[in-house]
Amino acid sequence: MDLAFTPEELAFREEVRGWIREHLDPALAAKVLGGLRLSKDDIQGWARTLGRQGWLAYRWPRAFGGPGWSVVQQHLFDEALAEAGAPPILPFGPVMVAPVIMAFGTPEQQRRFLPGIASGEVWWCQGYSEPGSGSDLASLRTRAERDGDHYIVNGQKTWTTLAQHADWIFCLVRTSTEGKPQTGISFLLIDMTSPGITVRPIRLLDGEYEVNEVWFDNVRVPVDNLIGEENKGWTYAKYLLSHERANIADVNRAKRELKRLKRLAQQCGVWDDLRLRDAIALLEVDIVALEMLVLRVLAAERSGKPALDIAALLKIRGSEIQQRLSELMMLVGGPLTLPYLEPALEGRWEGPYPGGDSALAPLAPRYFNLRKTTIYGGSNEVQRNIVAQTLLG
Amino acid sequence: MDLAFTPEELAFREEVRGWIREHLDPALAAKVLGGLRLSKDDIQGWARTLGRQGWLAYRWPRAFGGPGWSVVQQHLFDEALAEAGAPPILPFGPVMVAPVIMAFGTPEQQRRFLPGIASGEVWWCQGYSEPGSGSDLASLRTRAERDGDHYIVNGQKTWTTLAQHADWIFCLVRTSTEGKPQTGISFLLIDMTSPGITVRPIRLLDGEYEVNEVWFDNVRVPVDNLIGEENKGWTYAKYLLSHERANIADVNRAKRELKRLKRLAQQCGVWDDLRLRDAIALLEVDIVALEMLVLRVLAAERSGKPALDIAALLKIRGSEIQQRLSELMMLVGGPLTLPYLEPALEGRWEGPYPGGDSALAPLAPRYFNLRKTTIYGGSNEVQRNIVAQTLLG
Amino acid sequence: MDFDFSDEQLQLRDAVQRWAERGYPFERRRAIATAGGFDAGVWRELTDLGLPGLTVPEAHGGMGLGPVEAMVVHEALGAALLLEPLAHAHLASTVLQRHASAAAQAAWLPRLAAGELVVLAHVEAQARHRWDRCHTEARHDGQGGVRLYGVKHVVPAGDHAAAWLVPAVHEGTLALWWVERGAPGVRAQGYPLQDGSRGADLMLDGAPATLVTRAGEAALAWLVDAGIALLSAEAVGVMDRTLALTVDYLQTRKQFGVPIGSFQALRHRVADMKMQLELARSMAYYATLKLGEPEPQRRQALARAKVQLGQSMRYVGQQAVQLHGGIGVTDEYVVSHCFKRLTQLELTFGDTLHHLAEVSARMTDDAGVTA
Amino acid sequence: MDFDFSDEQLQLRDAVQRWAERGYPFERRRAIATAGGFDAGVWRELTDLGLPGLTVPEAHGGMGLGPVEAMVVHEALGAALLLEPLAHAHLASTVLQRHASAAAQAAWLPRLAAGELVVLAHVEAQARHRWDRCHTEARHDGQGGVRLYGVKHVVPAGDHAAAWLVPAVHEGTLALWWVERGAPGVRAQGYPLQDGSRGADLMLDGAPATLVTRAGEAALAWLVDAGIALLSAEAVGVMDRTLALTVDYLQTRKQFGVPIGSFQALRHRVADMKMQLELARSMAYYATLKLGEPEPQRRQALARAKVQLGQSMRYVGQQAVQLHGGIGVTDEYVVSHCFKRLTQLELTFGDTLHHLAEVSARMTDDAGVTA
Repeated sequence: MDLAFTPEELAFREEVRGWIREHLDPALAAKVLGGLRLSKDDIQGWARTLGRQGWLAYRWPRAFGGPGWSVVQQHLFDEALAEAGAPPILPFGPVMVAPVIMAFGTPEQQRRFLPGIASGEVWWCQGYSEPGSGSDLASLRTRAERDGDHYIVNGQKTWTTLAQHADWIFCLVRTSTEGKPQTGISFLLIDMTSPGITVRPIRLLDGEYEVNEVWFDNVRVPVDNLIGEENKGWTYAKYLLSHERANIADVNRAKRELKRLKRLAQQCGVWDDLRLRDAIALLEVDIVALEMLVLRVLAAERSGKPALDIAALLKIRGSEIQQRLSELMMLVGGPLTLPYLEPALEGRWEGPYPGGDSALAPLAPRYFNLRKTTIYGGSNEVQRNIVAQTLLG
Repeated sequence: MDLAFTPEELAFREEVRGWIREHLDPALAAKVLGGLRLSKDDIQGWARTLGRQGWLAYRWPRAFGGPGWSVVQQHLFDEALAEAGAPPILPFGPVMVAPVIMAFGTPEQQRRFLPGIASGEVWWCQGYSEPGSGSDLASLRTRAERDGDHYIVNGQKTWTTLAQHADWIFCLVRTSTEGKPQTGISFLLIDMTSPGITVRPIRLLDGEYEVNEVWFDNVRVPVDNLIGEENKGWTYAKYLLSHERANIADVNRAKRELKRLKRLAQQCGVWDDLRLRDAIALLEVDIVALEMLVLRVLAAERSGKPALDIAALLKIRGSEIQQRLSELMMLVGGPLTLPYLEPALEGRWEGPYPGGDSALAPLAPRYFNLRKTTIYGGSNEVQRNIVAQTLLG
Repeated sequence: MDFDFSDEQLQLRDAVQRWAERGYPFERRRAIATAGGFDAGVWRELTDLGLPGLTVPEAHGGMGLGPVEAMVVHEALGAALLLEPLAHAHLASTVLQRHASAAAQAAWLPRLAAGELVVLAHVEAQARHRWDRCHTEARHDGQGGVRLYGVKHVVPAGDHAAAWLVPAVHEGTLALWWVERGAPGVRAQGYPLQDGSRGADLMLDGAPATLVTRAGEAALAWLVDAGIALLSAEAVGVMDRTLALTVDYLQTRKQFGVPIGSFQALRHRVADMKMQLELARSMAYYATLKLGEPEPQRRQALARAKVQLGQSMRYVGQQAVQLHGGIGVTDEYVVSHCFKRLTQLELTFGDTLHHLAEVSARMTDDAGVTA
Repeated sequence: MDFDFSDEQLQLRDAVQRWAERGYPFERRRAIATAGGFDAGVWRELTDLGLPGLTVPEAHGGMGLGPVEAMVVHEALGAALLLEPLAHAHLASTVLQRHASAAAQAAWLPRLAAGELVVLAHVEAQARHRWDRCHTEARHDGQGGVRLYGVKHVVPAGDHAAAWLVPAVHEGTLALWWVERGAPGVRAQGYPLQDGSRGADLMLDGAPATLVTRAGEAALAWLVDAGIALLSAEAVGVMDRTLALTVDYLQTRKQFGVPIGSFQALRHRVADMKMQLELARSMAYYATLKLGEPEPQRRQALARAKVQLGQSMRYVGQQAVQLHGGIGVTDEYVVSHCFKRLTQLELTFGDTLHHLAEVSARMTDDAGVTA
């Protein structure tokens, strides 16, 4: 039993920290650290920078062009990115569709799709949810009918994150209505420039356009874009869901945001207010406990022993902590978080800001926005069902 | 809209307060206010004192020998009893079985049973729960078979509060196994001295003997002791359950216990500890809000308008507040609440007490004991089911 | 002890509800929010209903009604998610009646009754919820007048107001002042607030001001307490609607072939929302009925009320969004607007921790509503 | 970074578990509790396993093991709800090794390893969780010795101990002393504690004492932190058993014709219990692995651990009782004993609010386990 990283791991961390310092634009980092809205270019520019270094696909094995890092190295890299204020790496390409392509795609599909993901050139989005199927994913109705070398896709997806920028979408589609709902689902990759696709961004409660409705109207998709076997898509989707583990807790970002909360408390003159301070202290304990939980999972993975089956716990706790962080930031900011000034949310505010500190501008919108974290990716209610199922059957 | 009591109501309160001051033994009140264990004589002696004044049955209409007080007067009387440290009035006779006898009993039954309840001479207990039927009361299996002028009762009841002192028990028994479980249940009054009854007190986690198992082995019960019609007992039980309203919250006792908590905080030197003080303040708000909820129910009842259908909310909130009060008292007491000294729990401690203050002795046992409040009388989970049913169907 | 509304109060409520249902549907509210957050047409309609003058004495052209009627009105308007700051009309009316000279009342109250918008401008930088930390100064102008210097923030519809009630320190004492729109040295810079309503910075650079009262601390204490009472009523209206929306959604939305309202974990959450709503409603009554008490008891009571309301608003708002799932975080559906409104109300006139500190500091040996 | 146990550690755990299962069933524990809360026979069996000497160096007759081994042992004994205060043997061993002279160690450590019971006596009246508020005095007896005057409370199995470690103020400084059983002026008055274990008042009226260390504050700080680490491990054992009992009950108990473990609201409660258990386990590891850090980091870490453990113990204990229903509040069934044990541990070595205050006071700009 040991809490320390090895000297090699620590040296690795210093190396990646140094590289990030050299390559991350301080203005961009300031946007991230200040909780400002990021543009498509902010996100993709940084993805390309990482891609050029071979680090965008930092969880991939060497065989597919990844750096072949250990799970601990991956964690340390993620920590270094988070603490430096690097824009988030969108998971849809490198973390979600890529492992499925690696595991179930043909060599041809792997050659065709993986390089664009690893380089950050191709923007992917995820077509799972539908208006009628949220937690009950298997009830999805978007259908793909075979027509020669193509599937004809018709239906509607929703909550499709950043689809408005996407080049490709990976979709669960219904190819059969026989048997259980799960058995007739296929996993299809679709070019977003295909005729018949309509994307409508949905305005969220914080004013951002982060998710979309995506309609498919007789969209022709080459059968070459089918992953694995027809009607086996549910298996691949489950593989994908089980693939993400420790990172689901997002603890490195929580640590960074805790520091930000503490800075804000100092700025707002409440660092010595015992009540708010205790609330922050309690959250600090929560975050340390979450990090220990994550480190236990990593260590178990590294030692090759059966991994702790607590991904659902990480999702629940991580999301609740993110929400609480944003809630406390807003409370620390107080009534001066109430002005809703869009330019300030994008770092474009000029002139005096109400109350003098435009750092308060993103606090309430972020609090609003993060309500999503206990809803998406399998709501926390679904996660609690999973935990209970493991224990109680 | 008005928050004030009428001058008549206030005069009434002064009158009952005066009477209680005259009749309540200060040593007994000190036991109650200090959270000490009460003996059978403590409880029954006080019940008889009230009975002599005609106030034990203080919720009864004049027609049955009650004082005919308004719901507000009843509340004020209850408040006066609580604040003075009067021993609790056990509900089983005057509050539970009596209204059923009034509503569904024959005039002969009313003459036979009500006076003993009103005078405090006859101790009643409630035979509802069975080992296999807790929240699912209708699954009860204790059976009563007709044999001439008698029922022969066989079976087992459990969680029977203070049955070890009881003269009579009112029971739900199964008289038919046809139809739905609810339809074959009858409401039977049984003399506890009947041959074939065995009572075994159950030791609870705080060391007290408050509930019992009661076995019926071919107990002969005259059919005259059947209330209402055979197989209609479920209706009467539901009537009983719906009868208690505002008092279910026990807010007057919560107010008294809040004062005690504050006294303890002063005694233990933590009245100026901001953290504990804030916890007490939050509980003070909870209790004020609960009292307002109770007053709304009372006012609605008094004005003859349809009563607010929030008995379940009162039960949930009242029990949670009782638990929190006892929890905070224990935390205020700190490590010196850990000695478990039975004589001190009964007010019989002599000599120096560990840490010097035997007022701390009952705090942890009370905290343990009050875990029952969210379990009995329809667990809080069942209460939440009821609230949800009202809203969602 | 009586919590029934009189027939007149019920008629008033019905009239306001009727207007809200016909005159203030969600689509109109959305259009107003998009256009900036304040609509003069709506304000005229409210004036036609007599609402800005609700608590103005009849002698001054108002309806001469009291805090219970104000509660009834604000609960109904809360359910409509009204953007326009009607509460401030009542705050102005009552503070003038309590603190201004008869002459000043005769000059100003009829204007309120006639629908001129007057709002309190008391939020400053570096003060958070401490209204007594006032940096705005009132200085003699050497010509017998007084001029104000300072900046106030988050002033409700502040750039649409005809006048502002402004706390400012004069000769070391906090006093309350009346500042007229259009006067020199007055500038209001409007902006939208989180809930879609309108706010403004009020910049005072030698703005001529008329004294309302030298007892600024007492007047502000009143304004905050009366503001909490109105806000509580409004919040109950919002929460009532929020719960109804949630119940409706759970009954309608199906997953796994059944309405999600059949899942026990969600049902219990709804039960807890109902609990928070009824506790909040109880404390909204308490807040309103305690407004007439002497200052220490009033402050204690209103602080208690805000602590309950703050907790209830947070729980009901957050759970409503959660139970709605994805649709709950969109701008398109009404429930997120309820949530944002509740959040904004939580931060208004002191947040939960602020008032918990007040309850904690003012705690006595006593307990309960009735001693 | 590694959270695996070595083969030796696993063997140690298995040995202790085997003893607990065979040698310490619930019935024996109940009998011991009824008889007073401490059993010399059990202590001998623990001694036969080498456990009191677990952390005593081999040179002094012990097993020479460290905090991780102690954690493993205490988790296993926690699950058995051990009444006997084995933790204090380790506290005594480590504090002597850190603070006592070589001669003192040579005198005392072998006695610990041989199974003599030595316990810390640090709880005083009017101090709650503040161990530094010490009113026990150490005075020169005029014959080159020192004698103690004062009373300590809730001393674990204090009337069965062969010696006590006693903080007392000497010439204005808090120091730590060794007091022998049977010495004049020493009296121990035993009584049961809430969880069925044994406590005692230790009355010192001129009791001859040998100095352990003049650095009493540092020694006590160590004892509290090391105590928290052991307590955390023990608590994880208790909670593990508590959750298992609850899961078993929910799978077995039927209401409305189905196991109550099929009700979603109860299932989610179990999921939350599991969450609290795993967070607590994580922080028990953290507590143990941080014991070797310099004082400020150690104190910060152990305070954090106790805050998590305190919350977890309260939640798991309360919910286990609630989910058991009536059977959960009886003395007859084991789960209420788990609950009481968890409650007692929450109040031991500082409660949650006490340590939250420590975390709050020691908070820096930093965050997390790894910087």
